[in-house]
Amino acid sequence: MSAGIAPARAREAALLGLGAVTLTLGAGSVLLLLGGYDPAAAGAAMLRGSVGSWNTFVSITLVRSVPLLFAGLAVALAFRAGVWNIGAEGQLYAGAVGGVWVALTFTGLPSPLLVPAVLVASGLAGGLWALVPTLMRLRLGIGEVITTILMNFVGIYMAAWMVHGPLQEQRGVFPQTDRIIEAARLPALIPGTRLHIGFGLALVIAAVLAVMLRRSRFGFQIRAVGASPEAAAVAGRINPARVVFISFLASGAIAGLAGGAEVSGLTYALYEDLSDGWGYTAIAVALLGGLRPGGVVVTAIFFGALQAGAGAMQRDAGIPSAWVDVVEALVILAVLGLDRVRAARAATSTVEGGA
Amino acid sequence: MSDPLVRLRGVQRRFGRVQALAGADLDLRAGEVHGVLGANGAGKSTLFNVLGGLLAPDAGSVEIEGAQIALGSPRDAWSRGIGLVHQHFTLVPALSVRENLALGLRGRSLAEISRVVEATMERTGLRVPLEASVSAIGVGDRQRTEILKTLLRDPKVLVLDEPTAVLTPEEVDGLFDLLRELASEGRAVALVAHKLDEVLAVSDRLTVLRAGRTVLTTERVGATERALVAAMVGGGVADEIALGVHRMSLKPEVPALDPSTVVARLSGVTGDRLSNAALEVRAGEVLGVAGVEGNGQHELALVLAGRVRPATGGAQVPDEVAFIPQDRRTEGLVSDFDLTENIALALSRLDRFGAGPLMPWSGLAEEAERIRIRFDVTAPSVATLAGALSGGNQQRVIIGRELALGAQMLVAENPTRGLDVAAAAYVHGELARLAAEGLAIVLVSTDLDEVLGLSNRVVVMTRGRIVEVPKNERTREGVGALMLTGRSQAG
Amino acid sequence: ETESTFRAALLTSGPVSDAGWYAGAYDGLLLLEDSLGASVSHQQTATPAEFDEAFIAYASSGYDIIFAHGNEYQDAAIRAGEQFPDVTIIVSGGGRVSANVVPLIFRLEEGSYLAGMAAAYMTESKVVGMVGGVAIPPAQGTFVAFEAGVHAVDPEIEVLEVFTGDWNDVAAAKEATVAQLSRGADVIIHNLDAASFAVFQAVREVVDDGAVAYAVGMNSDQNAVAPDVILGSAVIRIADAFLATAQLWQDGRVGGAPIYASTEQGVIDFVFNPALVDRVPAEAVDHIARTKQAIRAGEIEIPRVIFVEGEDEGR
Amino acid sequence: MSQVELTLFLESAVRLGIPLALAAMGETITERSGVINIGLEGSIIAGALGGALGALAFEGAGLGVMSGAMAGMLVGLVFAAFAIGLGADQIITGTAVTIGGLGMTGAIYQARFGATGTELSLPTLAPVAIPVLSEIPLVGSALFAQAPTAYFAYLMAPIAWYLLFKTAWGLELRATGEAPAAAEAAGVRVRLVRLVATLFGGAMAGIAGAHLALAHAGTFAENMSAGKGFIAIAVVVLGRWNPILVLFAALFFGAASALQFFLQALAFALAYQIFLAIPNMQTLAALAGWVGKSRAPAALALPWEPHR
Ligand SMILES: Nc1ncnc2c1ncn2[C@@H]1O[C@H](COP(=O)(O)OP(=O)(O)OP(=O)(O)O)[C@@H](O)[C@H]1O
Ligand SMILES: Nc1ncnc2c1ncn2[C@@H]1O[C@H](COP(=O)(O)OP(=O)(O)OP(=O)(O)O)[C@@H](O)[C@H]1O
Ligand SMILES: [Mg+2]
Ligand SMILES: [Mg+2]
Repeated sequence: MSAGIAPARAREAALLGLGAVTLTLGAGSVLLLLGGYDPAAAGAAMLRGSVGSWNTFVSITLVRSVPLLFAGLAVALAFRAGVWNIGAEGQLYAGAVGGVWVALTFTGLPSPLLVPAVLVASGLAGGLWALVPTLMRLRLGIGEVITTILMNFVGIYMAAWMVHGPLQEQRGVFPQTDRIIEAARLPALIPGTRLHIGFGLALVIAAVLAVMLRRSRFGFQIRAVGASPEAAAVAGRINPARVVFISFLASGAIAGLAGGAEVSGLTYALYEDLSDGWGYTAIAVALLGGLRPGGVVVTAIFFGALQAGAGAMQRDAGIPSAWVDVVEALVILAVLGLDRVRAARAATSTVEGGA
Repeated sequence: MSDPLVRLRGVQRRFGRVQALAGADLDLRAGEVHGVLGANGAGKSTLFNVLGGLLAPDAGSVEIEGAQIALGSPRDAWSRGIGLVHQHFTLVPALSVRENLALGLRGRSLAEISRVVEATMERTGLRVPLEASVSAIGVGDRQRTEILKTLLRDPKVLVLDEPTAVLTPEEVDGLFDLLRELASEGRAVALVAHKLDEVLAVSDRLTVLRAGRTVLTTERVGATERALVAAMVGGGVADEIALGVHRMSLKPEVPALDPSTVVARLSGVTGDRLSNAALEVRAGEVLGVAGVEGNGQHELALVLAGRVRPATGGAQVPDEVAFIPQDRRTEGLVSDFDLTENIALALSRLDRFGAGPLMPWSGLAEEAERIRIRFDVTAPSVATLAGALSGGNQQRVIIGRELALGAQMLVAENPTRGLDVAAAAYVHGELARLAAEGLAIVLVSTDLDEVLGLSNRVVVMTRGRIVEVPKNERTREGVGALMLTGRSQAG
Repeated sequence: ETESTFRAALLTSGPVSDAGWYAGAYDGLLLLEDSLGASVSHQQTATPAEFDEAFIAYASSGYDIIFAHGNEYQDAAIRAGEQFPDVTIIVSGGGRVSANVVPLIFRLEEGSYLAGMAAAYMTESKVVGMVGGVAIPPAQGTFVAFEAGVHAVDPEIEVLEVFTGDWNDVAAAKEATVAQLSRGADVIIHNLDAASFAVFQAVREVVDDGAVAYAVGMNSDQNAVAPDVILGSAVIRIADAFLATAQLWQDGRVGGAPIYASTEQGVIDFVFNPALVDRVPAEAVDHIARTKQAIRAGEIEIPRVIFVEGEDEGR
Repeated sequence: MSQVELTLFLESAVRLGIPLALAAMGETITERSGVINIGLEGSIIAGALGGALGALAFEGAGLGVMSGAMAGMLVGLVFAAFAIGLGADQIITGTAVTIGGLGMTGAIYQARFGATGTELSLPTLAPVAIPVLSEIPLVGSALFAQAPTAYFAYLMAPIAWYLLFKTAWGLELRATGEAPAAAEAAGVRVRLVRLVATLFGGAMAGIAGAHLALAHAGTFAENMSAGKGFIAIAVVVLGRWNPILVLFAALFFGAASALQFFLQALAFALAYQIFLAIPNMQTLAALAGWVGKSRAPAALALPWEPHR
């Protein structure tokens, strides 16, 4: 609904948003107090554990943000094209399997070849995982929301089967693959930290997507098809099916990189439960980032910080994991409230307004 | 004289930086039909959206039957007896016509509603296919459904925002009879329309808005078209041509039947509302296509414009065809795109903006600005979202864009629908000029005056077939008969 | 203010409120606090991405001993062990050993072997079942031993096995149990976390319908959970094992070799449900008690899944 | 499969399908109003805890189910406050509500029963065999010897269908989900309708959770909802946003899930992870086979603010 709103109403909305922020944070503090925990200590631990020092920020927050960054960009790209890819989770697992398979198989390759091969394989695997819902949408007209959700579950079980079966570590006892060799591991982006070049790759992809969406012809076609397939076809003579096909597969590939970067940059082996629903969190990341690559970078780092802070809250403030989840949820809700404030302010200060 | 049913005073409303209403006044009296005029973007729809409870005014007062009130929602307005037929359809496409009619009528059983619907259709002569899904019916049926939906609630004040654009001449006549009858029952009726003759024919009083202000309110008696147009466009700009062109009769000669001038040719095109359709379009002619909504004109337009490939039959059309589609809000424009982007939608393909993988944004923005000024689009800048434009201004953007395409052929469906008088005149003038320069133009329109006034040749579509109208039958009556029977009176 | 003697941390991959595997570890951590005056901290990790991070965080902020309660931590533990030579990491069920990274192996097979014997004595249908969560080596090990225990009593008995893929999915566990009951099984052992309740519930439902069937508890003493249907439990006293390990570590005797926790220390056990034990033939009770002694004395070899790198046959 | 096994398989299919049916039926109504509540998982887990605590407090499973419904609705209210009240993005709100629901239930459970949890023994919802009907060969016991919540689901399907397609309220609801601007122009209170639909969805998800706790497990465990909220959302699509078809879709998914355990129990020599993926793959195949083009409500997930 693009409706410019009158300044008075925008102010009301802004107040409402501020009220929501205050209420959520207040509710969080009261809940923590009731649970017998110190909200101030919790908040301090959260901040210290996420942005307390440069090393913390780089080695924990940014590291945590990498899979969200890839998956968030994947979701943003798809959504911009009007493709409701809820399947980043499955594509991530497929990418992890593809990447780890190459890393374990082509051990003779030198690192400058093997590392790119691992990433390419994870991208291909993620794209392949997206192919099924893509074809079901384009050939059979079946909405991708359901097919991608189902493919998520299949992907998770496929990865589980891999670590119990074909890709299980040599001795065949633990549900994990062998560790991948050094040559297959992503080098550090900033020496002395845990941050690997996956982060850099994600930033590059974000930049490419940003330029593509804003400046390129194909990016314009993506936005047109996403905003109105009819107008794109009739007024723009664009073939929506082609645009959907390419952006869906590209989205799957980028989500696949999330899995590939995780195993080759961080865990060095494939395990079950590689992702904690990041493919779903990525949807929130993408939307909160306004479906803009730059926005996704910011929100992915924000969510990375949230997760980093959550770990520290448990370790340093003794707050149990369940409570940490509550705090996380409240922080997201508070940010939503702030977002409403921002939107309302934007509406008062621009011509177009538009929500 | 009794108190007016509705008294609007000093109504102001701003959208971001656009002051849509800057102090508009309007009285609607019981028993009158009140015509409301104004150029595109003057604020007519905004004013009635305030009365309908959809928009809250920033300042000013709304009085109904002498009592000052604040309308919080359309529901409030309904309950005060205000019925609004919107300029843009407010129907639910996925629901049936019957369901749309019943929507919001709480407290009556569905059977009871059905009885009232039947009775109202009977009384008003507005017939709609009740069981059809709204997504499957044409704009004419949609317009009738909108009007019926409002009448079902038995409003004391009935407001119709440009209801006539998509109706056939007979239906317009029927609607006006109905409006007069409703007024005579003691209701107040307000009507927004751009065709002065229509408005003058039905109204008792007239109000003109300009740039968000009421600039003239007058009795019908004594009002001249010229004075009204002067009030609408402000001062001396209104001249005879602005009025004359609208009802002109160009009747240029048919260009020579030279096969080399054939720009597009259809033969035996069948499928999707077209049956064995055959047609030739030649350079330099305006080919008028008349017909009752839903007889295949839209499908024909899509095939001619190269947007749809026919299932069977041959269609030779140029690579690039300028196209003004029927539904500007879904097919013509992307509401969430700004003007530059909407213009880029069609024009970025052109070589003159340069090749390569990047969008030539600077050239496109200049072109957009040129179109905005040339077609006098009321928008603060080319960075305005298309969805925020008034209906007429949206149409101007599309026309400007398609004409800039420089194609060999233009297919236009109801190109002046929603345009104010001056703009419609301008577009008609452009079409005539471009045809004279050699452009092939297919003009699909429900406005018979427009078809007859501009076309060199006229065809009629009935049930997917194309019948050419003989020269001597190119009159309202002749074409009207053909539209209904599919047969020419002579043949 | 008492100066704490040392700092201990616990990592788990699941909630400690499961009244089972993770709860036992958390109890162990609290026991270290109470008995040894340790200052303690716990983190629940959700993904492998957090493993290194958690180890580094604990090691670099001065924790002395880290209990990583699951084999999934083993690779990250080795890495952290190299980076922080002063810290000691105990990996429950782990498979890799270094100077300061040590697997703590629970010989739960010994308990589940005894449970298998009990099941064999009680089954009338000569079919018994096993319902597992995720097929990790320790879980598979308990099932292998259970089957061996069953066959030690009666080699003719059929043993069914099913994994639901999820330690906590109660619906899946319930259906898996029902499927086995429907195939005639009348004694069901599980290796699950929170979902184990669904196994008891499923058994209870057929018992309420008049059938004779039993469930066997696992990991902790679950006899009180469903006293009407649980025959007995194969128990790990995890907290005791943690305490014993911490004491070993205080004595400087931890490093370079796995630590085994078994019936020998009383960490592993099989305990009959006192509410139902009178239904068990005296001969069976006696046989199981004798077998327990024999295992303790190392006279009986319990089949098990060997998963520690370079593990020998000894203990 | 033998006759007996087939019967048992069908029973198991229905048992597994019921919680999905309850949650998906509620979500159907919610989505029909234009709101996609992916916080459903949060309502389910809240319903499970609410059901367990209620059953303990009131010493009865029936009141436990009521408490579960209330708890699910409460979570739905939090979702609605942001997604409908503030007009915040529904997907982000739903994500937060899922995380918060899972966390809050864990926190409450630990506060009530201690950090390491307890071995709860709850009054359970025992299956009730309906005379005559449950005697029907093969399907009788599967359908009519179930927990009372199953009968509630059977009843709700036609009731929800009737409400949705045959009443003025249902018409307003569908219009709201298809074209809120048009609905508002016709006098419908869009946000009120959406609020009611969301609360209904939350309550149904709560009942699904209570069913898990009281009819399935006889206890509460953290995270016991195990992703059922997401599957329920898929079931809504499979059932084409039609409560009756949704019931069948849920039973279909239940059957596919039941099959995996029977295949495993029959000791097919396949890795069990492949069995676990079967229901999802079967559903994909079913979609390819029969659903064809079904369309979501046009305004699904779009926030709505009155023009004003
Ligand atoms: N929702 C909106 N957001 C921003 N601007 C708007 C919005 N609605 C209307 N406007 C602007 O307000 C002005 C008045 O628009 P309105 O629709 O009332 O004109 P109108 O007189 O009905 O024109 P038309 O004859 O073209 O229908 C226009 O400049 C339009 O662009
Ligand atoms: N090499 C590393 N690899 C990964 N993580 C590290 C590394 N070094 C430090 N960290 C993490 O970063 C956190 C902060 O490290 P750093 O020592 O730089 O911070 P600091 O400024 O000293 O803060 P503090 O005073 O809280 O220790 C550590 O607690 C640890 O979790
Ligand atoms: Mg208007
Ligand atoms: Mg430090």
